[in-house]
Amino acid sequence: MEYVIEMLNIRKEFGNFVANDNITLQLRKGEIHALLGENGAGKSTLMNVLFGLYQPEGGEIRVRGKKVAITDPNVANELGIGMVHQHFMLVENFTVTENIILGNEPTKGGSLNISAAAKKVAELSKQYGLNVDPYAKIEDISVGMQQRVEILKTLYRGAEILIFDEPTASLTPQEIMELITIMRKLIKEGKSIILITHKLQEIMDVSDRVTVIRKGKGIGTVITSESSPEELASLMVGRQVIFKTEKGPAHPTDEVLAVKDLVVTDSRNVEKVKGLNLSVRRGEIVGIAGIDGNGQSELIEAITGLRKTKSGSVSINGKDITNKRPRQVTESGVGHIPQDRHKHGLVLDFPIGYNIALQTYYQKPLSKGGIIDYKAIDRFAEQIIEQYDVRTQGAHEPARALSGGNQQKAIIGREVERDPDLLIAALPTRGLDVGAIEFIHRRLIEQRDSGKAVLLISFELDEVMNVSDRIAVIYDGAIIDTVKPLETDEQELGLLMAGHSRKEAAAMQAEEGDDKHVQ
Amino acid sequence: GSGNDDASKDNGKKEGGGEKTSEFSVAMVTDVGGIDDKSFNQAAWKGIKEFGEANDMEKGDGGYDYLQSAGEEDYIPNLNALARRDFSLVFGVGFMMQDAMDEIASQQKDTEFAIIDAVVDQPNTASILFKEQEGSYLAGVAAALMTESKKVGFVGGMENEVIHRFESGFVAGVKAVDPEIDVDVQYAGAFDKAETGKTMANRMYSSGVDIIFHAAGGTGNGVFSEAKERKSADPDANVWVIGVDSDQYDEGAVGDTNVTLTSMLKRVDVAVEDIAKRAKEGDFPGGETHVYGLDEDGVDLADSRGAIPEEVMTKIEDYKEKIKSGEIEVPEYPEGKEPKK
Amino acid sequence: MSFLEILYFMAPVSIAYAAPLIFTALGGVFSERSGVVNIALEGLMVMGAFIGILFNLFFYDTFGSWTPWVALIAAMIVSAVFSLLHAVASITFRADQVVSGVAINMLGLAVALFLTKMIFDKGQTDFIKKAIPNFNIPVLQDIPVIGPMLFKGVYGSSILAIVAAFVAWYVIFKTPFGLRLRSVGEHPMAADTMGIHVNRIRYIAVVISGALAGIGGAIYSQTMTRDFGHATINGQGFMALAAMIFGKWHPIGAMGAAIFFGFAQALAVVGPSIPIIKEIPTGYLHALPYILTILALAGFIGKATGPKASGKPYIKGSR
Amino acid sequence: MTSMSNRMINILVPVISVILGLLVGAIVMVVSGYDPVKGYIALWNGIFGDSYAIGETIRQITPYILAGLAVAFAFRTGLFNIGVEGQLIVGWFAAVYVGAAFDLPKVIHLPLAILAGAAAGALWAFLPGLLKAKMKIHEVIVTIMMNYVALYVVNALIKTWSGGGDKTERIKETASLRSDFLASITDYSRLHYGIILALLMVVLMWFLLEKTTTGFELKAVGFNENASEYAGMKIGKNIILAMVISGAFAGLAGAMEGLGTFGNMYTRGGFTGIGFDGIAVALLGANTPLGVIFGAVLFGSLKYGALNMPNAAQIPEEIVQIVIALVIFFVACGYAIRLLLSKISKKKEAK
Ligand SMILES: Nc1ncnc2c1ncn2[C@@H]1O[C@H](COP(=O)(O)OP(=O)(O)OP(=O)(O)O)[C@@H](O)[C@H]1O
Ligand SMILES: Nc1ncnc2c1ncn2[C@@H]1O[C@H](COP(=O)(O)OP(=O)(O)OP(=O)(O)O)[C@@H](O)[C@H]1O
Ligand SMILES: [Mg+2]
Ligand SMILES: [Mg+2]
Repeated sequence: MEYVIEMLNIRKEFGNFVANDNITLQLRKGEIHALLGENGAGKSTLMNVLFGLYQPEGGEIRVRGKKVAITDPNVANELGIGMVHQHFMLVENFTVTENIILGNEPTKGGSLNISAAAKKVAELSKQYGLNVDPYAKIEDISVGMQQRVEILKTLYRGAEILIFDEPTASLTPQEIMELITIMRKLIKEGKSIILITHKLQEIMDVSDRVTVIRKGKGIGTVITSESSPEELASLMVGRQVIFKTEKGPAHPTDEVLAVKDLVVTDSRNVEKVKGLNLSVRRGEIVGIAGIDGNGQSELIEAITGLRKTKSGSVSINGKDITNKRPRQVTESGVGHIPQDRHKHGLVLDFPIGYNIALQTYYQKPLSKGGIIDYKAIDRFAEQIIEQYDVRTQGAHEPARALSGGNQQKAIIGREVERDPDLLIAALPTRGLDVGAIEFIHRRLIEQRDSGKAVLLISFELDEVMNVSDRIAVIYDGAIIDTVKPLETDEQELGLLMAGHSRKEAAAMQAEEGDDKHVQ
Repeated sequence: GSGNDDASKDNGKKEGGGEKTSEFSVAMVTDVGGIDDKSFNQAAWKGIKEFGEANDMEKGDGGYDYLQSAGEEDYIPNLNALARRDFSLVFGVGFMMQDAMDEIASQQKDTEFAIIDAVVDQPNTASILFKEQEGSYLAGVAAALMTESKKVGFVGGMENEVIHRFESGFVAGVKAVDPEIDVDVQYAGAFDKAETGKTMANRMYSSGVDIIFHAAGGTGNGVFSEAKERKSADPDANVWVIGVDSDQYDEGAVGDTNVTLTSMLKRVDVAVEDIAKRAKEGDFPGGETHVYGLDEDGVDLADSRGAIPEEVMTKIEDYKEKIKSGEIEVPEYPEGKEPKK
Repeated sequence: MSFLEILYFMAPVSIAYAAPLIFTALGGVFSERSGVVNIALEGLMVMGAFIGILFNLFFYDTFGSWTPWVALIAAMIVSAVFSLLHAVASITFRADQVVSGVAINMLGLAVALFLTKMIFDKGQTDFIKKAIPNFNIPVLQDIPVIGPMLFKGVYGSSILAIVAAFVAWYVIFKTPFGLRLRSVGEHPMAADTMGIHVNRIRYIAVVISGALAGIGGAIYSQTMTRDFGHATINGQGFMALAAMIFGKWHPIGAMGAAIFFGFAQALAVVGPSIPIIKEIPTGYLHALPYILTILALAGFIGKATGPKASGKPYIKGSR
Repeated sequence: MTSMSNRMINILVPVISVILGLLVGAIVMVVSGYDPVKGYIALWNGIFGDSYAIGETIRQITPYILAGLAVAFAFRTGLFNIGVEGQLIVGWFAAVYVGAAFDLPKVIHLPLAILAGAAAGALWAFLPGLLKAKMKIHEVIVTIMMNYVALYVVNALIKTWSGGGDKTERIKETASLRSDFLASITDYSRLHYGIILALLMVVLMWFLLEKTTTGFELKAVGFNENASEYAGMKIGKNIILAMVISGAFAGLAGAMEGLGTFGNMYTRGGFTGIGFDGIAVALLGANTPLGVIFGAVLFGSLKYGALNMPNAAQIPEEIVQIVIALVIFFVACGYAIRLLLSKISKKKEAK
């Protein structure tokens, strides 16, 4: 069986920190090869080495049996290696087409031939069922669409070997399904894929083999069909992992968050939340299920004071906080794990310690009379890092240097430690490994059990089903229905999220012409 | 450390008024305009060089020399440096140096100082002023007699007392010949904005002015550029510039014609040589103020190279005599611009 | 002056004033679009102004009436080479781009003045015999109103500047190079993953900015002063920087801004013959152009944000 | 071990840069036929030669420290204050005005005059800050314009105040920073107490940025406005505050000139240049308070000491300027040297 890619005993250091320690990965032609590892295990680093962004300190790379030195992404491109990066490599204010052709642009008489390029892009996107608009600006399109643009970039360059670094982390279930079909198409076309994902089910569904790494060291490669999620998880974490988070019944008491007839517009002044009503009580976790772009972001931003509301009211513990400044909101007992950790969650150039103090730096004991006590901040940070198992070289390391998962843990630690009456968790487990997910889910439930109200926004049906006590389905800016996890199933939920009423849903499920794909 | 000691030694000597190097030596400090500003700095240096060469002195210590000032903060160190190098006479050029000169003169009591364009009241300092208004008056007369459009212009750099003397003299001269002629006066606010000078000249020429007198240093370059542009576009164009400080004939060259009518000379060199000579001979006019006007050859008109016909020149000569004889008293300040205090 | 006279006067003057700024600002656009802050425009302009005069003086006999134009090319080349200093420092040596710029500004002036001293043995060069001419455009100049405003006494350099602005627009927004240039200034890592030589593009951009600033300087000295001295270029480079930002890093915008500056300057000059402005005492009138600019910004220009990666050296593999 | 060598490198880099700059400067001198040894001896003496030189050098460094702080402080909040020049000019005027117009006991007069300078600078920076905060108008262009406005408006004010004259009245003794003591120990140099104020301001900036919640917020906003807003900070307030503080530093630099070096103010034909040099000073010092001292000492010494090169070694002004520019340039290119050093030290470790 021939290997298209062989990475042998790769070693990569950052300063005196070893991110990859003798890792070996062999990719067969035509296979989907999963790369599994905890947050910070070194997956992205390994792939960046393969793509020529990092130069390894040791080991060798063979492409189709030939030893190569990938000194530059050019070289990777020439070798037919394409990569879809964990953090997208897209120029925000360029159009889809511009981003795709960048680097080898078709020209007519010296000037860009956009129309021709756009046509080719459209064809490709049709061929692989990506349906992207060649003329759309990146900053205006959904994350899922951006994802597909990244894929198109590699295809446009005729890549034979595709690297997907956590492609599904930021996708909605629908989008994930589409992506999987796309990957299958690609394999049919004779391409080979390395897939990084934390979602074991996906690995089981699509991959042929799995290479597992732990804390920078290669653990080994297993054949998917001969393995199981449980085995993979324990290989990756080095211990047993419980999947379905155990939790007792909820005992909701008095109301904490009350949203009444809320109307919110987005930055383009389009109404995104249209007269929404929502109530979260102490001792319960309310999950908001919905497809991306149905007003979730605007709802959160309105509650937390990051966006002005048009009409309606928001109150915490009966106190009206409509259009109050973010700090007033936080101080009235709201904790917020933001959806975009790089944009809102962290000051990437600050030490992780400062970031952990970002909400409380001005309060005792971290500061007195306007003077900050940095020792206290360090102590506090160390404690969070300890408790929330943030993998970092210390409180003074810049947040930027942490892996995505660990950045998220730090944020959650920061917000939960303030022990707010209402904890808003927006996509809290995006990009996290199973261990971390399990950990965070437990924290959310702890909050609930200690009599706090928790509002969970997630695109992951199983997450919503597992963690919430009540599920509020949001569609087109309004809560169209509220269901109990035990009284529904993913399919019904899916239909509700698509805007059908519960009756319709029941009807559609009854008739056996069940179409798996939810439109 | 040791540097400290010999410094205090050196200074002690000065305070103690110990005898100086027998040889007479002279030096100057430029203002921010720099040594070759085509204006008073350059003229002063010319005077010092000629004096030095005349008395076969060497450039450098014990002979003649100059120091440039990059900014106002350099005046004092520069004056001080020259005093410490035991120059017998040190010139400070420009009214901007007034305070600096005052401070140093009071410290370096046995060095002789002289300042151009300002008055410093110190026993060891001679103050040199010029009657720019007298020379400008003649420029005004010339302009008035030469203008065909009965419109003439004045472009000033920054508004200060010296430039005001140029303006007031020029206007007075024009009016003396023909009160009907109107004088278009405008200030650029700086001595280094050629583009503004050019635009102003452009405006004036477009509005019918045919002769512009500039007292604007580098800004005046723009005035010349505009005149030359018009001249080269149309050789018959009747546009003239009257130069300032030094003979600006070269600036006016356009092909084989020239737009420079004449220049108002400010003979700083004459004054400098004069004071230097007196200092060398031992009757340095310390504490006095010397005002150089037409009578002292401190100001004058440059040779017009035929641009001004003979009969006009003779008329101008008459006015010159009247001023010298004191029959005409040229106002120092433009109307409405007399200092309030 | 009547209103129309004022217009006839101000329009050409504004454009003439703008020409050097347009070229230099375009240079700024190229450099900053590629992510390299170029505060060195001033120094590059000085070089251009000096070389323009120098060449004009020495080669008048060779090129005759074409001299000023050839001089522009000479200035362009020398300033381009000179700008490599800024490129090496801020791209290869990852120097702080602003400090490097400040150093270039000091160096440019010092070198130019030093050479002037060496060659002419005085503080300023001789006067050039042949400056950039202005002329009336036949036919067009006879169009009522527009004619006298736009087509009388036009400088070749002004036409060149306006053409250059449109060419720059074409290059930056319509060619592969432009696409790469902008990508490098917005998201260098993305560009790098697409196989674009980030640093090479930036080098080229900086060199272009040098070339354009050189032309700008040479136009200024060959129209406004006709000689070169320490005060020939003073602040125009920074005004060009302002024009670039005013124009939101867009070639046409920069051109508009430069022309606006020219307009404001001209307004201050004709001020004494304009009703309201007449009232302003001269002292304060000098500040008018700059106050007008601020008002214009606050009034109808508003928000402007530069290229995202501007000012940051590109370091591989840094997150 | 490595951290040790890192600290070493951090100290070595600027030193080596300066030396390199001087070396290339020497080459320039040789090529143009001057004696670099004589030249640099003159430079050295110009800076440290005697108590007078030392006094004047310190005097020259003082405004550079403050101008550097002004630029650095703005940069730390993500703002480019290129308007220090103008803020300095208005500060100078305001300080002189208060210093001359009132009769007060020194304990009140001097502080009042200094504060006036700071306030004027702060006011001049407030407008760009406001426009940036409220309308997102780029501060660079506004501050450039404000420089010219300051220049011409102050000139006009001096005229009006002095009744058509070219300079203001001299400040009263009670408002002066100069002292007979300092003059006597430095052989009549213009060294004044401003240096102490400047150093105090260095400490103040350090304290503000590194110790206070305000500094924490300013830095956060400088790095990431979205996250700062999320964390409840007021973006607009911080931007304006940063500009105002920066302007106050600049205004103080002006006050140093007005109350220390000159004691009055002349109408100006152009800018002082201190404000623009302040940009380099700040960035050479990596926008840290201590770094600013380094940058200011470098700039101030070179600038003042250079005066002595034509004086004592007959080296023309222009060459001196070239040398200064080269030094700045090489210090800016510190990274190259850093690279070299770290390679060397790596080799050492390998052995
Ligand atoms: N440029 C860098 N500089 C310093 N440290 C880095 C850098 N890039 C990665 N690291 C460190 O190397 C380790 C591996 O990072 P990497 O991003 O490869 O992890 P990962 O497996 O992709 O994690 P995740 O699943 O969260 O994406 C992490 O501890 C991270 O902090
Ligand atoms: N046009 C040029 N003129 C002079 N030197 C250049 C030029 N282009 C590139 N260089 C030098 O060669 C180096 C590598 O150039 P290149 O274009 O490969 O940059 P890059 O590809 O972005 O960087 P890397 O090669 O590390 O990815 C640059 O850092 C620069 O120092
Ligand atoms: Mg990763
Ligand atoms: Mg490359």
